[in-house]
Amino acid sequence: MSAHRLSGDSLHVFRGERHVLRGVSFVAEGGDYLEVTGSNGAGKTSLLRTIVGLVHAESGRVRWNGLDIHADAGAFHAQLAYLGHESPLKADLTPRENLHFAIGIRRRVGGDEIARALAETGANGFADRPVRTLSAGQRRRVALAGVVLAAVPLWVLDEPATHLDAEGHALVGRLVDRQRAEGGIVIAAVHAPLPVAGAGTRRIGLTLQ
Amino acid sequence: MSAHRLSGDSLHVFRGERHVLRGVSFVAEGGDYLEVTGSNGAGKTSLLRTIVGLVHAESGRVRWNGLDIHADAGAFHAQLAYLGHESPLKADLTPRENLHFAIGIRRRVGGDEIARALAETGANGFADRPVRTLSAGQRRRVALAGVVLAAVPLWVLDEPATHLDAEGHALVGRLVDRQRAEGGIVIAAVHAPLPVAGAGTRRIGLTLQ
Amino acid sequence: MDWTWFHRFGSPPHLYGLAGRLTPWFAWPSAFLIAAGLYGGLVLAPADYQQGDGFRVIYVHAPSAWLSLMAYTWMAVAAAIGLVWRMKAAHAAAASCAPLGAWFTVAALCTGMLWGKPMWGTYWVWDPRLTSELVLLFLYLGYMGLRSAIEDPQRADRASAVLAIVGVINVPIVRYSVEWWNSIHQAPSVMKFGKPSISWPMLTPLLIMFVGFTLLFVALLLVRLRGEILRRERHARWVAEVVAG
Amino acid sequence: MSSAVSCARLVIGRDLRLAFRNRTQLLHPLLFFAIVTTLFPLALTPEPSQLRDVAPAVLWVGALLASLLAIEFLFREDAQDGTLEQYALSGRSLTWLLFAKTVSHWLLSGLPLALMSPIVAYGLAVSPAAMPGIAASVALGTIALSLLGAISAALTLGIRRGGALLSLLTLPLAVPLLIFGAQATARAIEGASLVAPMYFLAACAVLGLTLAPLAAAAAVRISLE
Amino acid sequence: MSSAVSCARLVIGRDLRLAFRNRTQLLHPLLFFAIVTTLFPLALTPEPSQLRDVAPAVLWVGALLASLLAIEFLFREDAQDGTLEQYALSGRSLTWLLFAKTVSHWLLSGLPLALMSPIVAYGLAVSPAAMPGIAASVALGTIALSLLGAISAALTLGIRRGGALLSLLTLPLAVPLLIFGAQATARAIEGASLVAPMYFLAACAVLGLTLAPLAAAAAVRISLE
Amino acid sequence: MSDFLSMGGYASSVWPSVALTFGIIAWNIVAARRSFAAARAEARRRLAVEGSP
Ligand code: HEM
Ligand SMILES: Nc1ncnc2c1ncn2[C@@H]1O[C@H](COP(=O)(O)OP(=O)(O)OP(=O)(O)O)[C@@H](O)[C@H]1O
Ligand SMILES: Nc1ncnc2c1ncn2[C@@H]1O[C@H](COP(=O)(O)OP(=O)(O)OP(=O)(O)O)[C@@H](O)[C@H]1O
Ligand SMILES: [Mg+2]
Ligand SMILES: [Mg+2]
Repeated sequence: MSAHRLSGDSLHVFRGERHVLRGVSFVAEGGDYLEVTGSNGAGKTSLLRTIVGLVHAESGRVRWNGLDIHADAGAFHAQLAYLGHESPLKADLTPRENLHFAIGIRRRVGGDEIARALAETGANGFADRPVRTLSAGQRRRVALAGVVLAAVPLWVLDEPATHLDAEGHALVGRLVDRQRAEGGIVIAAVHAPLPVAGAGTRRIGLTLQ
Repeated sequence: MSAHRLSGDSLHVFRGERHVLRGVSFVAEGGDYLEVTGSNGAGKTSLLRTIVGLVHAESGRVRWNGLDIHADAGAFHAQLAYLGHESPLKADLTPRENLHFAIGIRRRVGGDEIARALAETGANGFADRPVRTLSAGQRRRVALAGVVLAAVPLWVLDEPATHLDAEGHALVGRLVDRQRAEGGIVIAAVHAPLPVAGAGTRRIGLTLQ
Repeated sequence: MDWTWFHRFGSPPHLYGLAGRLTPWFAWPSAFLIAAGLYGGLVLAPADYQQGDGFRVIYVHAPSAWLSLMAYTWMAVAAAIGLVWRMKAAHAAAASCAPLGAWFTVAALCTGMLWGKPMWGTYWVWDPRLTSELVLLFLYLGYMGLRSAIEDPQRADRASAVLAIVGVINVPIVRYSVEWWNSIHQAPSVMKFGKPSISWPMLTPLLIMFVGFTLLFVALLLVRLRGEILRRERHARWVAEVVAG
Repeated sequence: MSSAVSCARLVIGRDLRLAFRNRTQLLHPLLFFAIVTTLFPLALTPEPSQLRDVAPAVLWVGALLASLLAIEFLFREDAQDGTLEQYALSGRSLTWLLFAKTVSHWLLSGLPLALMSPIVAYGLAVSPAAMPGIAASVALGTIALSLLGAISAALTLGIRRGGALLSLLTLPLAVPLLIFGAQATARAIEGASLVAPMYFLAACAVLGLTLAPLAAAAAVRISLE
Repeated sequence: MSSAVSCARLVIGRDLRLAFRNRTQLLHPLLFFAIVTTLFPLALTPEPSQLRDVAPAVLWVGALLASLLAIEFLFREDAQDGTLEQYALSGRSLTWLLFAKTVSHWLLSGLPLALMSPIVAYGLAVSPAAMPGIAASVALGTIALSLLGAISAALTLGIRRGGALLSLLTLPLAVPLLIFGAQATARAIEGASLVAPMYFLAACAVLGLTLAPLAAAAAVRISLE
Repeated sequence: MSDFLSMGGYASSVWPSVALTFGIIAWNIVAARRSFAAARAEARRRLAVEGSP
């Protein structure tokens, strides 16, 4: 896996009328964990959505391996997994089915691989119940399994540990560390720091505008 | 304010086919903070919803001041504020309007009182923007202002500090302490303990069934 | 090819100033032409040999109907430009077209109905042209509804642009419905290839009205456009300078 | 504690405020009504005499569907964002709160539909003399319809894609309203007396007023479980 | 990496699985169609000859509304639970994925409606000889309708109560489909040749197939911003 | 003059049409200017509140 590099230079982002990000710059390279912090409303979610290309910056650009992400959005997205505030799951399908259909459109994935990811995120106890009947934290675990299964170099996670118990926090830390060890990049917006290995952690602190 | 008392005795609760709570009992009196903990899926949300009367226990009963809560549900609910996983806000209304309409059906409430509650929860900076444009944490703060404004003795809060920043955690702790000081009872499901004063804290630890 | 003129034209401060300067150049001639056309149409033109003086409704009806179609076309073109080149000024122009077009559609419908009562004995029949003009009104309303339903101006611009482009298909339907289906409505007598089929004394005031209405439309568009540009550029430095002055 | 009346006023006030905030959304039932009733002459025939014959049916089916469209949202948003849960836990009579919501629904859909029905009727070649009778019958019929719809809306709350199920539950029950409403309209067009069908519509409305809020409250409680 | 075709198969498979999981929901458009088309004879007249005259209009307005009802859900749930966001970030062509979704929508609504239209037509006193023509025209018309609806559904995604706006946006553009569809049905009933209106419906479908997914993808991207 | 006003018996269509059209034109002029003025006032207010960007 060649070393990847994600960078943003002096991003200015508006949400509606608000100038939310004023000149945010960052660089992350293979093996880095970029921790985005800031008080409520500081613009963490906005920054992450700009990085994945769902929000367009008013000025400044995000580059993936040197290329503007909007230049070839498809290729960039194929290397990216995004997890927002809400877990993207179909309430009527089981976790297993959810992952089958969600990952299937990215790559061919086998049932055993899905089972392994579910086991890893502690979700195998309820892999075959409709998501509708799961608790908030159980859903989050299934969504995390989806991120793992995407098998892509870049993870962008918005408060990945919401609704998770203490063991779940540790799990997220472990997953992040493994992804970095494999040369991937993880960007996460968090309120409480994730329990990750110290080296290679960079921070962006956003302040309320 | 007479001293209140909430108790549950050997509650058995089923969700769908699952026997989620097996004989949970508790007592809380005026000034108590009851902390419900447990891993994901242990049944915290189910317990809280049973306490407020939205879920019916298979056996066992919840008593408010000695009376079964289902005996006079209206009177019980008039003394209760419940905050679930999601913040109950209208996306098209502003926080101020949301509180006006939500609290108004419980009691007559003035604009200054709403303003004070919003200021207290750090929500006055965005009190007049549609809720749709608020960040996850900002919404939670508005929802908390609603709990404060209800001015009732019993608070039942499901992960009240989700999406809140460090300052927001402290805020929740302060609110809980004030409510207890006024003789109220607070029940909260949490993953990380709230920063409340030590005395008068009781715990229910639920285990995964 | 040199595209700088295009971008200069599309730059909001430039367009804002230009629109301000151009407005009177459209407004006054239009007032003059409309007054002249009205005098010519209501007083000078001879009565129609079939419809008597009733035909004089044409001097307000046909130009309104024409504008209702032109406004939609311009709106769709501006929207397409805005969508493709992410040009705010073009979106602002599209947004300005909609209310004007909707009002002239209303004018065409109402004057047509008033005309229809003496000519066809009823205010309304389900004729293809009448119906498609009504559909045009619905399209305008849908466009404005979509726009107002989306809070964020950028998103509103782009979503409504898609709709404007899709809906443009209705314009040729309105225009040519008279020829495609047999309709009781008047076939084009002015705007057709070759020789117009009505007499010059009747036609001249009508042509004057067409030009006058078009200029009026442009003048109104420019005024609205400036407002829309200000709304989109509120946070720009040049707006502060312009507004403070 | 505020009184029951001021509490209902607040619920209605909130719904009206929300509706006027999205001003265009106020127009939706009206436009839907206008569009559906426009589709018919297009698909059928522009012949006035034939249009006049189908006018009662087109008018009432259109009004029924337009009102139904709006009913879908009667409780849905409130259920999704937790407002309904808060209503149920407010210590107030849920029946009363839901009744207030139904009133605001009628004000925002039934009343405008009734006011608009004469225009639509004109398009269907109905003579102006019949208009007052038509408007009155639609106004009365939509009251019963709103109340009926409230029950179905509450019943379909917990269900995904409730919208479709909602029409399924409501339409069969609305058949008597449709038959008598269309009959009232047909009589208005002929210039005959409306008393009999109007009496029936009024009876339906009164029955609905007494029973529907109770049923709706029970259904909402079930959906919250 | 899986191919584009297998990817579309997956999207369609998921939608079908979801639909069959809530089996009753599959029936909704059909039942709505059945109910709307029965309301008419009830409100109108049981006279067969008159019913036969209004049959094309009733059939097509019913099919249009039923299909529209289903279109509302084409993207809405996927938008709410974040699936659409994931599609947009999947590195796959969003146009293609949305096209696949539209296909599954047609399979779940247009096709059943077409298969059911002969039954409804029979209820409207249409002779059996006309049935194949009617079914074919409904099948063709609903293809274009699903594609058109996909654009409106995508446009109204970010919007509360988008459902009402959706019908407002779609119905005016669906007018030509209605006119030609009703014309085809009327000709089938008379025993005349369907070629001209069918040709037009096919042209609409082809136009829709090439343009609609593009427009829908643009609209979805905008709604996600 | 009254001949002119009666429009050969078509007064009831010609004059309302003309009045309506010019009413709509007048309203559009007012509305366009108002919309511009509103945008300008809004920008001014923002400037007063937030200061120069
Ligand atoms: C509600 C009723 C009516 C509507 C919606 C309507 C709509 C239109 C439209 C859309 C145009 C096209 C303008 C263009 O192609 O540039 C037009 C033009 C015209 N209409 Fe009407 N119309 C109505 C009633 C009438 C009536 C009753 C008459 C006269 C008997 C009439 C006579 C004309 C004439 C003479 C033109 C100009 C045609 C030309 O030279 O291009 N209209 N109308
Ligand atoms: N509607 C339901 N039908 C069936 N089972 C359910 C339903 N709701 C919850 N459960 C199950 O009941 C158990 C308890 O769920 P509950 O939501 O109370 O957990 P929780 O302690 O709040 O978890 P979390 O920390 O994730 O919020 C879980 O195993 C869950 O899967
Ligand atoms: N659609 C929108 N329109 C207008 N303003 C918005 C919109 N979305 C977000 N904002 C504003 O932008 C700012 C940043 O929001 P964002 O969601 O990025 O914050 P955040 O850092 O993720 O906060 P949290 O910790 O609460 O999740 C906030 O002040 C918010 O109110
Ligand atoms: Mg956030
Ligand atoms: Mg929980």
